[in-house]
Amino acid sequence: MKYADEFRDKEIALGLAKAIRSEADSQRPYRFMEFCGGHTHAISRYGLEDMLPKNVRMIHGPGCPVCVLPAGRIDMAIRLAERPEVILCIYGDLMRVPGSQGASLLKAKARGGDIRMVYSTVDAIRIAEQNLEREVVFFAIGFETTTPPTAVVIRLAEKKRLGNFTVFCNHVLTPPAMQNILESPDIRNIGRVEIDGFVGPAHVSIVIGTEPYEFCAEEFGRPVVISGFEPLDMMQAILMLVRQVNEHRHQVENQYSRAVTREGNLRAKEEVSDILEPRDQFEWRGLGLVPYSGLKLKRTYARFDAEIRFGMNELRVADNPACECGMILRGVKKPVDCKLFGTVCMPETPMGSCMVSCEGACAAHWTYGRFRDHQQRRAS
Amino acid sequence: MKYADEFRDKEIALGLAKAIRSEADSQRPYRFMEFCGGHTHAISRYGLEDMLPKNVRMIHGPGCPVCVLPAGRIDMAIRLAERPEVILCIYGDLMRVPGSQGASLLKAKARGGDIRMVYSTVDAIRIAEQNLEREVVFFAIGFETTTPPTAVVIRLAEKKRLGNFTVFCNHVLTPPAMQNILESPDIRNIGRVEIDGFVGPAHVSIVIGTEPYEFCAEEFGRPVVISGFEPLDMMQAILMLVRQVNEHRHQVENQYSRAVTREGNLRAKEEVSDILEPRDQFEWRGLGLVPYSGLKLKRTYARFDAEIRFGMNELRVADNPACECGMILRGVKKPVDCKLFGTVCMPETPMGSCMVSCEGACAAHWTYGRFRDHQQRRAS
Amino acid sequence: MCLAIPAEVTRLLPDDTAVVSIDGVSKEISVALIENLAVGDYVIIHVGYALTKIDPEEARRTLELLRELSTEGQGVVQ
Amino acid sequence: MCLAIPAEVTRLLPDDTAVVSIDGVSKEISVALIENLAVGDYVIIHVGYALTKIDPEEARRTLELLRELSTEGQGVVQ
Amino acid sequence: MKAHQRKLDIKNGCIDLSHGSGGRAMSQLISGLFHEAFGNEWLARGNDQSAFDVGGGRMVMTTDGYVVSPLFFPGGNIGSLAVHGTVNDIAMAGARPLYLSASFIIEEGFRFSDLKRIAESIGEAARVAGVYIITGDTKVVERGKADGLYISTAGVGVLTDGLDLSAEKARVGDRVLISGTLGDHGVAIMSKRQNLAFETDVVSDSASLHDLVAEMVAAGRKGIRLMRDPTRGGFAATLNEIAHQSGVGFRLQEETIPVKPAVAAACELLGLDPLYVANEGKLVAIVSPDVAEGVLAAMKAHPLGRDSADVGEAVADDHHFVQMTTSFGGGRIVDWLSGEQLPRIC
Amino acid sequence: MKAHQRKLDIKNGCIDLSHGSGGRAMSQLISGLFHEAFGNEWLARGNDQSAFDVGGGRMVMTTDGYVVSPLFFPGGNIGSLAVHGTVNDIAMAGARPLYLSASFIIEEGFRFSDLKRIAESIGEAARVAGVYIITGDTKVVERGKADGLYISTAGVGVLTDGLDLSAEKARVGDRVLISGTLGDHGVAIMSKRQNLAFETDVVSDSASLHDLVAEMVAAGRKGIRLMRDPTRGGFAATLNEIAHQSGVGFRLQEETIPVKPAVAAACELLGLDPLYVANEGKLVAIVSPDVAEGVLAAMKAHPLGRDSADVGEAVADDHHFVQMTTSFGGGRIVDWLSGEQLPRIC
Ligand code: SF4
Ligand code: SF4
Ligand SMILES: [Mg+2]
Ligand SMILES: [Mg+2]
Ligand SMILES: [Mg+2]
Ligand SMILES: [Mg+2]
Ligand SMILES: [Mg+2]
Ligand SMILES: [Mg+2]
Ligand SMILES: [Mg+2]
Ligand SMILES: [Mg+2]
Ligand SMILES: [Mg+2]
Ligand SMILES: [Mg+2]
Repeated sequence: MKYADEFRDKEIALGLAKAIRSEADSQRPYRFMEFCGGHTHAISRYGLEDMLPKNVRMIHGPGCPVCVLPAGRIDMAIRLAERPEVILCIYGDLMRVPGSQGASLLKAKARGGDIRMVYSTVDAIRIAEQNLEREVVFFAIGFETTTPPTAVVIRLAEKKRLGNFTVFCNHVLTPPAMQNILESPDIRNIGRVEIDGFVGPAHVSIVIGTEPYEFCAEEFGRPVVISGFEPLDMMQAILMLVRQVNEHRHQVENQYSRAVTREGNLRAKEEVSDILEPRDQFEWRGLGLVPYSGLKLKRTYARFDAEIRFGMNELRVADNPACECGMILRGVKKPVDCKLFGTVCMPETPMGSCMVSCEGACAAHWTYGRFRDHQQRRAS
Repeated sequence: MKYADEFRDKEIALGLAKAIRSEADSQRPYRFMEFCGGHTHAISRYGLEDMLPKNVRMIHGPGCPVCVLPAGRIDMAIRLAERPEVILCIYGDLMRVPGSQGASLLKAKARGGDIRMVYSTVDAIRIAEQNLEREVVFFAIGFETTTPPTAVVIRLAEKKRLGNFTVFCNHVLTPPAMQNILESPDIRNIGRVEIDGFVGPAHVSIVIGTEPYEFCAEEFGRPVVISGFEPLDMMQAILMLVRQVNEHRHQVENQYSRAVTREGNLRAKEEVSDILEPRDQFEWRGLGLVPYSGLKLKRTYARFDAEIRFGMNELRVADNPACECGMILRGVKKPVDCKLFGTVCMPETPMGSCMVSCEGACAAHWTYGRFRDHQQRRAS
Repeated sequence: MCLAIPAEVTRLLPDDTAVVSIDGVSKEISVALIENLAVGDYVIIHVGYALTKIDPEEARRTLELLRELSTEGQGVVQ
Repeated sequence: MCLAIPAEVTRLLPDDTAVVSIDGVSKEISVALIENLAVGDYVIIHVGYALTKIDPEEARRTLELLRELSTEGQGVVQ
Repeated sequence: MKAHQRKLDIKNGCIDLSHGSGGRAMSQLISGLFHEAFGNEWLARGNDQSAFDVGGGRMVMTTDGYVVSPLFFPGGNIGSLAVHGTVNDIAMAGARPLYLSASFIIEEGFRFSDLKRIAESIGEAARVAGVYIITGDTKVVERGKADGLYISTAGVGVLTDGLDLSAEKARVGDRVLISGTLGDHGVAIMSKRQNLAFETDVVSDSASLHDLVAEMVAAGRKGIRLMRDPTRGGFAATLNEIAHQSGVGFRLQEETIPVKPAVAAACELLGLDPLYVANEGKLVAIVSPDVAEGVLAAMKAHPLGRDSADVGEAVADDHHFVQMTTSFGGGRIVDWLSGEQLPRIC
Repeated sequence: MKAHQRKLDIKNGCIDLSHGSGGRAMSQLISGLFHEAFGNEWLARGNDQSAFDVGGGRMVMTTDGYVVSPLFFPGGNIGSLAVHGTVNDIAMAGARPLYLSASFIIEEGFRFSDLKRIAESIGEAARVAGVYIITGDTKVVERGKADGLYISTAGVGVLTDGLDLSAEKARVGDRVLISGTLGDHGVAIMSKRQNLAFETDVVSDSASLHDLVAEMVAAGRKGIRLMRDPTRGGFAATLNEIAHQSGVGFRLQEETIPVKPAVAAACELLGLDPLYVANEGKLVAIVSPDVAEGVLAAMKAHPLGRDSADVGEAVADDHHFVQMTTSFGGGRIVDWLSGEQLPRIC
C-alpha cells in the first residue's frame, strides 16, 4: 500500500527510537496524550511503547467517537429500533456499545429490532429508497472526519425528496473535548497528572485543519503535533513533542503535512456548516456534559432529524460509579486502577467507554498492556 | 365416534350388499351418479364398489368445489398473492389446485407470495386483525356447506369495522350443476350414457334441505336419494335408488334424516342470502360456464369484495384439450379413456379437475380403480 | 366432499362459540349457525362451524332400518 | 480512530463517484468532498468517501525527514 | 488474571450474532450450555472432531435434519426428537447406535432458557439411549433466517454380525409388522400448531427404538428383511417406498392396524389419514413368514412394542401397489402421499 | 402402468413445500438431483442410513453446519465448502476421511438450478477428496425461515496408527506452522456481500487438506501435537483456543505470517485484521521443535502448502496469551475475537 508501507519501515523506526531516547531528558517525564484512538491503535498494533524510553509515557485520550457515546444515546437508539416501522442503519462499530443494564444494539437486533449494518452513508440512502413504506434512520456518529459524509447524504435525501429518511445525529467535536480535559480540575487544580503535550488527530485534522488546535497551544501552553496514523508518523510526532518540551515551546506543528493543511478541507467544512450546527452541550461517556461538543441538524433540515420526527426523549444513564473512565480519559488514572478492569469489565462485556472500542485505553490495555505488565512482572 | 362408527358396521354392510344384489334386476344396468366427492371418497375409502353387483355402477360426479374451480380463478388468486400488501388466506385443499401452465398456490407461495393456510374463516379474521397494515384476502370456496361460514365472517368484519379484510368469492351451487349435467347433449340427445339416479349431497343438504333437488326428480325424471357420507348410509341410499328404479319412481328421498330436513338450516340460508347473491354464470372446471351456479357479494357488501377492491380481471384459461373431465363429470367417459391419465396427469401433476382432489373421478381411479383394473386383469 | 364430522357439545361459550369433543379431542368452534344448542347435543361440524344438530331419534330409526334391511338381505338365498 | 486509508483513483464516474484501488482491491467511493480530482491521484478514504488528496511532494519530504532523523538517531552512541 | 466472563444469563438472555462468530461468547455458550447438558469425555477435549474405538467390522451412518414446529410439543421437543430420530435410523439397520454429532443452526434472539431445555433433553435422550454426542457445531443466523432452531444430527453405530437389512429385501409372502399405534407424533404436533389448535391428550411417541430392535433381531435373526421408522409421510409413504425398492406389492388388513381413537378423531377433524401421519417411535418390519410370530411376540414383550401388530403381507405385484382390505370389507389402495398432507375442508 | 413423473424442471423450477414432505415429489428431488450429483452404491440402496466396512480400530467423527452467505462465492459455493470443511475437521485429527452425511435444510422458493450446481459441487468435492456422501436428508422450510439453503455435513474417518492429535497437547517449545496465506476465504466472501461490495481477485482457499495432512504425518509422525483448521474467528481464535486448552502461551513473529497483499488491503479497507478472518483451506499445526523443519518441508512440497511457514512457538505463560512480535519490532497480544468481526469506521 503506497503511502502506508513506507511509513511502517522497521529500520527507520529503530533510528527514530534511538533519536527519541537520545533527545529525551532522562531526568524528567514526558507525558503525551494521544487524543485519537487511531494513534492508540497504532501504539498497540505496532508495539510502539516497547520502543520508547521509560520516561516517555503515552496517555490514551477519549479515543474514538463510538466509545464516548453515552449509554443514554444507545438506549434512545434501541427504543427507536423497537418501533416496527423503523430500519436503523448503523456503522458496525456501534453493535456492541453498551446501553444501560447490558443492553446493546446487537442484543436489540437479536430481540427483533431491524438493525442493519452499513459501510457508508450512501448505503443508508439506498435502503431508504428500497423501503419506502418503512422509516429508515441513519445513526450518525463520528468526529469531524465522519461528519461530512452525513451532511452529504442529508443533502442527497433532500434532493431526492426522500420522505422516509432521517438521521439520529451523534456527531461530536474534538477541540471542545480537548479543552474539557485541559480544564478538568484534576489536571489544573489537583494537578495529580500533567499532560505535557498532545499528539493531534490525523483524519479529523484533514477536515478541520490544524488551526482549531491553536487555542490549546496558546491558552493552555501545551504543544500539539498533528500526526499521521502510521507508526513512523507517530514516532516522528513524539520526537517533535519531545523537542518542543525540551525547548519550552508550545506550538501546533503538523507532522502529517501530506494530508493536513492549516485550513483543512474547505468544501467538507462548508457542507457540514450548511446542514449541521453545534448543540449547547453533549454528553460524552466518561467526560460528562461538554459544552458545544456535539452537532445537530439545523432548523431548516428538521424534517431529516430523527429526534424531532420521532419525538425522541433525551435519555441520561449514569455511568457505572466504579468505572474510572473519566479519570482515565483525563490521564489521571490507569486502567489497572479500576476495580472493574478484567473482572466485570472486559471486551465482551464493556462497562465504560475505555473498554468499548478496541482503541479505548482499557481495551488497549486489555489486549496489549496486560502483556506488558506480564512481561514486566516476569522481568522483575 | 358416535354417529359415525355405528354406520360403518361390516356385518350390517354384508347384509345390505346381499339385499342390493337380490333386489337389483340382473338383466339391467343401474347407473347412479354420486354428485359429491364425499360419497366418492367413501366408495374408495371403504371399498364399496367391491360390495356392489357388477350391474350397479357408480359414476363420480363433479366431486368437490375445489377441483371444479377453473384454472383462471387460481391464476387470479396467484396475481393477488403476488401483490406485496396482500396476505391470501386459503383452505389447505387449494394449495395444489392447478392454474395455467403448471402454476399453483403452493408454487406461488414458494416464489414469495404470502399465502397462509387457515382451518376456519375465523382464522382469516384473526390474521386481518393482527396485520392491520396489510390487506388480508380470504379465498372463499365451497358448495352450500361452506358458504355460511363465509357469510358469518363478512358480517363479523363489518361489525368489527375491519378495513383490511376482503373475500375472493368462489362459492358454487350444486343444483345448477346437477341441472347442467342432466341438460348436457351427451346425455339427453346423444344419449351415450344414462344416469338412472343420483345419490344426493349430505352436508350440502344440511344447509339447503332436500327441496332444491325436487326439480331433478320432477323435470328430469330421475330419482334422488340424499345420503349421509358413512358407508352404510351410502349402501342404504343405493338400495333406495335401486328400489325407485325398479318401481319406476323418481322422487327425492332422504336417507340422511338425522341431519337433513326438507327446508335445511334456515338461519344459515338467511345468513347467506343477506350477504351473497347468485352470479349470472360461473365457470366450472370440466363443465364450462354454468348459469346461476356461483355466488358473489351483494352490492351493499362491495367493500368486502376482493374482486372489486383490487380491480381483479376475470381470467379464463382453456382446459387442456386432451383432458376428458367434462365427459367424465357427465358420466360419458371413464378416466382410462383419457390419454393423459397416468402419463402426464397424476395426483402430483393434475391436469384436470378430476385429478385435482383425491375425491375427483380420476384421482379416485388412480388410488383405487387402478387396483381394481389390476385385480380384474389378474382374475381374467 | 365438504368434510364434516359429528361432535358432542361439551361447553357453551360467549360470542356464539362452544367447545365440542370427538373421542377425546376437543376443539373450540363457532355455533353462530345453530339455534337452541345445549351441552350434550351432537352437531355436525365443518370448517370450524356447527352446521346442524343431529336428531338422535332419526339416527336411531335409520340404524334400526339398516339392521332390518341387512337382516332381510342376509335372509336371501342367492 | 476514524479508520481511513490511502487509495489510488483509477476511474472517475458520474455523480461524484470514482473507483479507487488499494493493492488489487478496488471499490467505488464518493468523491463529493474533493475538488479537481484526476485519475492517478491518491486520496484518503473513510466510510466510502475520499476526504482529501495526498500531496505527493509533502509525502516525499516527510519520508526524507524521517530518514534523516533516523540516521541521526542511528549515529547516536548510547 | 484468568480470562473469564460473566455467566450466561440463562433466564433472561438470548442468542445474538456474537454467539456464532467463533469468539469467546460462542465458546462460553458451548461450554456453559451444551457441554453441561450432554458433556462427556469426548466433548471435554474440545476438538472439532472426536475419535472413538470400534470393534472393527461393519458400521452404519445416518443423518437427519430437524425443523419441527413447534419446538416443544406434548411428549418431547426438537432436542429429544433429534436424538431419537437418528438413533432410530441407525437401529433400523439392525445396528447398535454408538455416537452422535449435533449441528445447531440458531436464530438470533433465541432464548437461552429454551436452548437449555432442549440441550438437556438431548443429554437425557442420549443417556437413555446409551449413545454419546461426541462432536457438534453451532451457527447463529440473523433473525428471519431460521425458525428458532434447527438441529441436524448424524450418527454411527456398529453392525455386529452379518446383518444386512435393506429396503430392497422384501419378498413375496413376507409379513408386515408394526410396533404400535400410528400417527401419535403428527397429531401431537398438529394439536399445538397455532392455526389448528385442538385439545387432546395424545403425546408424541418419540422414542429410541434400538433396544426393541435388538430384541427383534434376537428373536428373528436372518428372517428380518428390513426395518423402517415411518416418519414423514407416515406408514403409507414408508410402505410405498419399500414396495418400490423391493419390487413387490403389499396387502394390508385395515382392522389389524392400531390407531388411537383420539388420533383417528383428530384426523377426521382435519381431513387427514392416520396412515400418512408421522411417527417418531414406531417401526415397520418386513419379516419372513416363518419368523413373524416369534418376532411379533418379542415386540409385544417390549415396552415400546406393546401394541405391535402383524398388519399384512408382501404380494407379487408389478405395480408395487400397497393395497388394503378395509375393515368394512372392501379394498383400496394406500398410495404415496401427493404433496404435503394439509388439513382440508373437502 | 409404472408410476412416473414429469421430470424436474431444473431450469425454471424451484423448491416448494411438497419437496420436503416425504411424498413422491421429495423422492423425485432426491433421486433426480442429489443422487445424480453424488450418487454411489450406498445412496442407490435408498435406505435412511448406510452401512460400510472399516478396518477396525479407531475412528473420528465430526460435524459442521454451513450457513454461508452468499451461497456462491469466488472459489466455491456452500456445497464444496460443506465437503471441505468436514473433510478438514476429520483430517485435523490425522485421520483419513471416508464417509460423509449431508443434511439439507432448504427454503421454499429455492431454485432447482442453484440446488443442482451446489449438489454437483458436493459431488465433485467428494470425488476429489476420495470420500462418499453415503446418507442424507432433505427438509424444506417456509419462506423466511432460512436463507436459501443450509447444509450440515457429518463425517467419519479412520485413524490408522495410534495418532492422537488433540487441542491439549501443545507443549512449551513447540513450533507453530501454518499452511499458507491467511484470510483468503473471509475476504472472498465479504467481497460479494451486497453492502460491502468491493472488487478483488482473491478467491476462497476452500480445499480438502487430508492429503496435505497425510504428507505431514508421514514426515512428522509422533512430533505432531495437533492440527486445526482456522475457520470462523481465524488464526487468532484457533491459537487462543489451543493456548487455553493446552495451558501454554504462544509467541508469533508477524513478519513470518503470510497474508496476500489484496487480503491485507481489503482488511485495511474494512477495519479488520487478517488474523481474525476465516480460512477454509488452511491448517495450523503445533509440532515438536525436532520435527518442525521436516514437517514444514513436507508442507511446502504439497500444492496446498506451498506458502507454509513457521510463524512462532509455544511458550510458558500462565495467562495463555498469544503474543506477537510485530514486523515493526514491537510486541502485541493477539486476543480472542470480541463479538463478531464487523467492518468498522473506527
Ligand atoms: S475497566 Fe471498564 S469500568 Fe473500568 S475504567 Fe475501564 S472501561 Fe471503565
Ligand atoms: S386424467 Fe387428468 S387430464 Fe385426463 S380427464 Fe382426468 S383430470 Fe382430465
Ligand atoms: Mg436419516
Ligand atoms: Mg430419521
Ligand atoms: Mg464447527
Ligand atoms: Mg423467524
Ligand atoms: Mg427413517
Ligand atoms: Mg466440526
Ligand atoms: Mg470445520
Ligand atoms: Mg431423513
Ligand atoms: Mg429468506
Ligand atoms: Mg475446524
